[in-house]
Amino acid sequence: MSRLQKLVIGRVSLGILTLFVVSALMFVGIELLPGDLAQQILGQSATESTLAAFRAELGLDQPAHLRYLDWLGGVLRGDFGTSLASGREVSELLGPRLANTMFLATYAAVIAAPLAVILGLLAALWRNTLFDRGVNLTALSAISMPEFFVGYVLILFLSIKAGVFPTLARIDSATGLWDALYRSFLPALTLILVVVAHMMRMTRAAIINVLASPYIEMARLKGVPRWRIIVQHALPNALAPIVNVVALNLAYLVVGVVVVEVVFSYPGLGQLLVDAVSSRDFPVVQAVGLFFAAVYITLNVLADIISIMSNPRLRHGR
Amino acid sequence: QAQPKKGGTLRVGFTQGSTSDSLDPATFNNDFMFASGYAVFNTLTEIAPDGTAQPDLAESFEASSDAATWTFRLRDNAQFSDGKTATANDVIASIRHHMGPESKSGIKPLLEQITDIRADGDKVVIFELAAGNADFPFIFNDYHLGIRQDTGDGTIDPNSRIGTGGYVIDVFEPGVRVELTRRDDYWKEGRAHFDKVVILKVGDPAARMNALMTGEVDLIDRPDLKTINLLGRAPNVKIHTQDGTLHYIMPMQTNTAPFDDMNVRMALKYGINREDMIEKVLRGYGTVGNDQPISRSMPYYNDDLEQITYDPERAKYHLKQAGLESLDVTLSTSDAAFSGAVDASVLFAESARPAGLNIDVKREPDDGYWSNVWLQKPFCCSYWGGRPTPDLMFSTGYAADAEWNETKWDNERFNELLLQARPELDQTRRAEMYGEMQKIVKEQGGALIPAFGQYVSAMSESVQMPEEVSEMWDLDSQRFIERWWMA
Amino acid sequence: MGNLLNIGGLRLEAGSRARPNVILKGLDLELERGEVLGLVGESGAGKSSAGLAAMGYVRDGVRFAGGSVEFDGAELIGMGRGQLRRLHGKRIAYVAQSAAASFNPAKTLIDQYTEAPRLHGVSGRAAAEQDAVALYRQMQLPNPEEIGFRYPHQVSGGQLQRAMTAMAMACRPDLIIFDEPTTALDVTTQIEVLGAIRDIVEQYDTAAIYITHDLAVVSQMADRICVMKDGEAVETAPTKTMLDAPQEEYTRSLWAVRSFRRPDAEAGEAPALIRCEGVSAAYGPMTVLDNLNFTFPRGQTTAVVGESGSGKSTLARVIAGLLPPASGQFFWDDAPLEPRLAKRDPETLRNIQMIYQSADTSLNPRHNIREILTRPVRKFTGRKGQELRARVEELMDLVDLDRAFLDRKPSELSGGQKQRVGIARALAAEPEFIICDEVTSALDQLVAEGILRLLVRLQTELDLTFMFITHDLATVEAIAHKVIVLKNGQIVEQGGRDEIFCDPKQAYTKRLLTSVPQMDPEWLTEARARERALREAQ
Amino acid sequence: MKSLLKSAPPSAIFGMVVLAIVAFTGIFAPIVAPYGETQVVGDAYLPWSAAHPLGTDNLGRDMLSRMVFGARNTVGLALLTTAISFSVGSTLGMLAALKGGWLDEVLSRLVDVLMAVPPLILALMLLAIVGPSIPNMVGVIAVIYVAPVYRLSRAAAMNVVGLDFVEAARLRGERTPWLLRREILPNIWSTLIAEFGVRFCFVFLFIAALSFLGIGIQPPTADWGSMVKENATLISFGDITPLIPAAAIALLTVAINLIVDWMLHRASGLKS
Ligand code: HEM
Ligand SMILES: Nc1ncnc2c1ncn2[C@@H]1O[C@H](COP(=O)(O)OP(=O)(O)OP(=O)(O)O)[C@@H](O)[C@H]1O
Ligand SMILES: Nc1ncnc2c1ncn2[C@@H]1O[C@H](COP(=O)(O)OP(=O)(O)OP(=O)(O)O)[C@@H](O)[C@H]1O
Ligand SMILES: [Mg+2]
Ligand SMILES: [Mg+2]
Repeated sequence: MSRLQKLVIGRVSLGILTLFVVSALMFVGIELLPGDLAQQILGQSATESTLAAFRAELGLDQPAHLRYLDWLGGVLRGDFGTSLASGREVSELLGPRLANTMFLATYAAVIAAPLAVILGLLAALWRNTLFDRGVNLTALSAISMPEFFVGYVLILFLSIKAGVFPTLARIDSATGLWDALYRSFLPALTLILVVVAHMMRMTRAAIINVLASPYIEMARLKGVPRWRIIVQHALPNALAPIVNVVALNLAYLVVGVVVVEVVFSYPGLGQLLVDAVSSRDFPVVQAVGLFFAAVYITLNVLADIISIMSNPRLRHGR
Repeated sequence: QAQPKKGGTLRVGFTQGSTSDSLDPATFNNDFMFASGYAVFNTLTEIAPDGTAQPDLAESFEASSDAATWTFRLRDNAQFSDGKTATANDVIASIRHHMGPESKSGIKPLLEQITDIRADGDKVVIFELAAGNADFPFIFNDYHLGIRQDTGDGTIDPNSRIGTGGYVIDVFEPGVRVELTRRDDYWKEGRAHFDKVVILKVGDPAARMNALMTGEVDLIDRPDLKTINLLGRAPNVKIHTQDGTLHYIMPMQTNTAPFDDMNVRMALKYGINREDMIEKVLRGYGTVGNDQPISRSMPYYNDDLEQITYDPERAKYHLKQAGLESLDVTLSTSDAAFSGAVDASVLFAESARPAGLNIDVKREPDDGYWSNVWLQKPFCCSYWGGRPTPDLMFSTGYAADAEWNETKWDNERFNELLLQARPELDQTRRAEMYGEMQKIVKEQGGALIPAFGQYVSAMSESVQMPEEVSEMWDLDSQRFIERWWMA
Repeated sequence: MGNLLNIGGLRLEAGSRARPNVILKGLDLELERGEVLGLVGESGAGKSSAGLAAMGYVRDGVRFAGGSVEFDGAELIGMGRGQLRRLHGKRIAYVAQSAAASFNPAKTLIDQYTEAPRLHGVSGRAAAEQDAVALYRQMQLPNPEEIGFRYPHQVSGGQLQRAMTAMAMACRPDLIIFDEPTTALDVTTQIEVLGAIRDIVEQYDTAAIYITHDLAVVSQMADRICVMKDGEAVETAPTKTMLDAPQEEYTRSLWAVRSFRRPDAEAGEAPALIRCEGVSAAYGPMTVLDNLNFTFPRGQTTAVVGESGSGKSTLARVIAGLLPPASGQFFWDDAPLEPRLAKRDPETLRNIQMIYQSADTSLNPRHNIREILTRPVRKFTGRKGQELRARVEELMDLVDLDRAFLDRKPSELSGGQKQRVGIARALAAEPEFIICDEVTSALDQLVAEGILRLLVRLQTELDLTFMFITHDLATVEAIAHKVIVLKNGQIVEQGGRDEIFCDPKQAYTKRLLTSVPQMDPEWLTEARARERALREAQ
Repeated sequence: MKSLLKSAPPSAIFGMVVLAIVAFTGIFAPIVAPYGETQVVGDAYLPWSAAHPLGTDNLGRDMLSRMVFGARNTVGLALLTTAISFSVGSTLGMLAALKGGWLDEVLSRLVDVLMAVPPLILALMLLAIVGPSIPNMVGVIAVIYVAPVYRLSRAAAMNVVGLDFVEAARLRGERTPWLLRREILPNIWSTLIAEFGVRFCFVFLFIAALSFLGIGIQPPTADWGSMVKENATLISFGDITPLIPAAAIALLTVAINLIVDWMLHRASGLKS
């Protein structure tokens, strides 16, 4: 087994281990939540005996660790159980929302990531020029605005004033691709504004950091043009930090969009999770939480692997 | 007023609705399901704009002289969407679904008075009650009690979409949307005008209002009161308000010091500036409360009672009567009690201070407010909505043995009247008794009810409704889908 | 035909325009075609800046403030960026000090080789690759066909430096600037690189500026030498003249450094302060020191020499207690020495002190000198208040530092001054034994000599025992009583200084000794001949 | 220090001025504010006037006074939260870098786990467990942000622990607290400060997001995040009221970032 394979396998297995720990942690968290589902559904007027009967029906009378193991066993067989609150299959509940969340995340990512890297490169290339300062200040302002505020302002200008885009990002399985792209343009734009800034600033910083290296001076003294220095000499060496930041932001596009979902009433996973937490619907919370953690971990592992791949020291042993 | 007209699609943006919603009527607990339920399933009775119970799926109902036996006769022409005609067995199965030890339904406690249900032929259902109850037909307006089909063994399929209502469900995505299409063969004349209805859950108030302004929806509930005037000015948008049974209350537990002293209670009642609260918390969309829970829109409302007003001097006077110079009390509050409760408490504290009443506003956690604070703390915030009759209101919230007796209220005369009025079929006698009960609660009780809220909604100009609407709940008591139309 | 390069009155400035920091104060240089000019001088004299300026290039923050740089008749100062770019790499090439840092780690050697020829339209990729292989062969790189396809980290430092020289030759430039191309290499590799550079420059008759601070090296390479100090040329003359008859005071002092010898070099018999019996040490599974036996005589200097990676620093760490030995035992005055630092009593901690190679990393940049010295004095000697202050000042006197420096941060001191602070810090503990790990190799020679003199003086005054780690044999010769030669974690040879220097028993020791550059211009030729003979003999 | 300020570019000076103003109003809020934090001074939504320079809010409280107290609450809480997560995170991070071995391994894995749960979700759950009081919110957010701070300070400290002066201090027999406080901390200070700025903004926006979801700072406490939220529906009508607190948030974060940029620039300048 090569060193590279070992590194990659090490990262992946660590990721899987983390996933397990996260699921256990979330379970403990749900256990600690005050109040329970039975009470939630039956309301204040329920008598102790009805409560007890209902708990037994839901399996809530089992000891916590048994329920966890039971759940874990199910997950390993691909069965996420049924929602306690609505009695429906968790996978059925998750399916359309998952698709929506992934759609929005992909939409935003496909635009944001290349845009951020290109802007970052340009800002690094023309650093300390008016362009650089302008882009930087815009980025800073975008970072500094609460997300919901950005969303509302976009709605004001693009929906209410200009009437170009709808304010409700309603999509479902029947919506065609173009229509879906059109309807979810505003939430995607909000997300793009939020993540581009960070990725772009990091790209710029990483590139500029590398530009101080002696091999960049060497390249200049070989008569290599500036854009080629940035793209050919600096970018490959700045890839690791850039990829890491991009991964972090892409993960954010999947797991951190609750606020945007609320503003545009977008039926995504975030709202589902918030609903499930407030109704103590533990199988749903677990499933969504697990998915979120998996996204985060996968993207990070991918970023690590890309960093490893982009580093010839690790790719080729001595 | 234009005549109702068929056609059009109504798109609604609703505040409530949750992923855990299901079609099982026992689980209904939010507006989204109430409105959808009423559109698809009929109930035996409905509450008319004048506050009375009228036959709906039932053609008629009548009581025995002691009001303990009720006979409901069903319509002959009411068909389910699968073509079957509604029968007495369907009704019995639908009602039994909420009864019995297994039931988790919210209506269960109210059905406990029923000792027997039986069918008399295909079309007649007879209820035997443990004791006389003149208000019994009101119960059947409840959204839980939409009539479903008997599956043959005396039970219903809780997730069945087959009802006798004016609409059928095309799409049901819990917590997201429901899409309804009108039945052309609906049995009821002059109802169900929209061709299609789409209800979307739009939780964020700003998003709801934006969607209305951009024409993405035609009707929204609960617009943000702060900006509603601005919303009303938008082209093609109108605001609809209706009085209701919704009221806000700060219950004082009458068995706990210092609230066991009636003068202390009176001091606090005079120490709150009700107009200011309506102005600032309800943004004008409310009417002053008079410390008793029966609203103008309900039957037997007593309008002879003198309105209590903000009067720091009177408050001081009562305080002195209680032998106190000043009073320190803690008011437990949270926006979980009702939205704006914290603001209302803060305003209360501000207005009470000049009277020597020092109210310490204590914010309690939202989570668990209803289990840890309400009914536990001697002075807190709470609200009540939609009880169709004084009897239901008083017996759930003011009867000495009621579980939700927030004020720990135990008044001999009141308890006596409550029992007497319930089976009384003579309307004048009933009105007298309920009038007296309202007076007792107002003048002696621990309920500080500063305001009744109005139900506010906003819609495009093209949405039309009858001149009179039912005021028990929001949006024509959530029956707007069947009752309203598009211009 | 005029000179290839004419630099006249060149002035470079950095910092604010109002109060500029002048880097070059009117430098004049000229260079004929095919000529090699050596630039020598202490660190910071402006050598690199001059070399880069010859390419019409300044580093970020530096600017041309006057004078002219004329290359083949064209003025470079103020030339357009595109025009300059067409010169760079094609007609003027650059070889940097550290090839390891100057090769892009993400690209193969040959990719980087072919970049300039392709960009300048000199040749296509295939042709350039062939050319590269030919040059690699000429540079005597192993596996010339294959080595180009490796990444920089897969190639040793000496080989990289040769590959970089080859890369500079790719477009057959008229002028190459070599900026200290061998300083980072150890003596044995240095010979190979120097030889390769000299061959290639001679073969293509390329003009070159060769920058170094090592006089012996420059005397091998240059036709003419220019000595610089503080941004000015002190003296310029043909190599032979410069070596034999330096005119300027400064130049003479540079030359004189090389003759420093400690006065009392005779190693008398002395009892062992530290005795080492069968010590081995390892980092994880990797054994770095293998069964060492030796003594450090009390009051004397024992030099530990060996090539990079031979385990010299590791030995120091083991003695200091930072790395407990895997086996074996040290004795202090014949009493067993506790191997683990955490278990050592304060007395032992006090008695063994260490001075580090790099003053930059061994002094906390956030503390001022007073804090750096006060802490050990208080901790080890328990002095307080006035007494403490007095002792700290006394320490400054001891290492010939102005007391005014006490309130400065390390970054405000020169390299030599920082090293003196390091020494003072060691002395603060009033130890008996001091480990000096490459204490002079980061300093230039004038300064290094000052440090050596100081150490010798302190040793006699305070009766200290030194363990002196270095790879510079000239330094060993100057101050050691006893020498231990390490190779791959084993002792190759040990004995008195004269014994080792005059009569080395082992081939390895001999090779080390002959690899040290000498001022004789013929030394490189002879040394390479010897190397070749040695290799053929094997 | 004086020369430091002199060397600052205009952008950083702007940042520092804004920061100073906010700090001043926050610290002296009761003196600066014309009215009390929750005092009802008039009708709701009074227009701007001499008596109420920014008008009044929905309850008839003075907007300017709310902004001033909001500075104190919002900034103070964010500051407190960030400070806690920094003191815990950086101590643990440095400790892990210094000690290595199992301690490092355990802490690092723990932090991995913590970071794998989306922060907003983690906050929602933790706050649901402990209840949304202000001390709880501070604690929960601090715990969430310990993780990234740990990672950063560990990485930064890793670069320092290998340096000779740390070894020299160890040879002197210095104990761990001294090594952390005197040898390592001063050398990763600039990195930490820069990160502190960034984190501070993040915490700030995070609290605003929590307030938006209704579990952040609760009324009647004035805070900029919930003030934006309370008035958010006004945006759709082009009313600028919600812009005031939003602009304050944006201005402060931009200001801090300008300072951070400058410090990063200086730090990188010193390195090369
Ligand atoms: C040289 C400059 C920078 C480097 C190397 C850098 C590096 C990083 C890295 C590696 C992360 C992810 C690690 C973690 O949170 O554990 C991160 C997160 C972050 N950075 Fe930067 N950063 C730099 C500059 C900035 C600047 C100037 C800003 C602000 C405007 C910024 C804002 C953030 C934010 C907000 C996060 C948090 C993301 C999150 O926790 O989800 N960074 N940075
Ligand atoms: N980019 C720069 N900005 C400001 N000052 C600089 C810059 N580069 C070099 N200097 C200063 O210019 C002077 C000469 O530097 P230069 O690198 O030319 O010296 P050198 O003789 O090559 O020294 P060394 O032997 O250490 O390489 C030094 O004092 C240095 O601090
Ligand atoms: N902390 C460490 N962990 C693992 N290996 C190490 C460590 N430090 C040094 N080594 C390895 O141990 C060997 C000896 O290193 P040491 O630093 O003792 O060499 P040295 O003789 O001092 O070399 P130099 O002249 O380059 O300083 C080298 O191969 C080195 O790579
Ligand atoms: Mg140099
Ligand atoms: Mg070493």
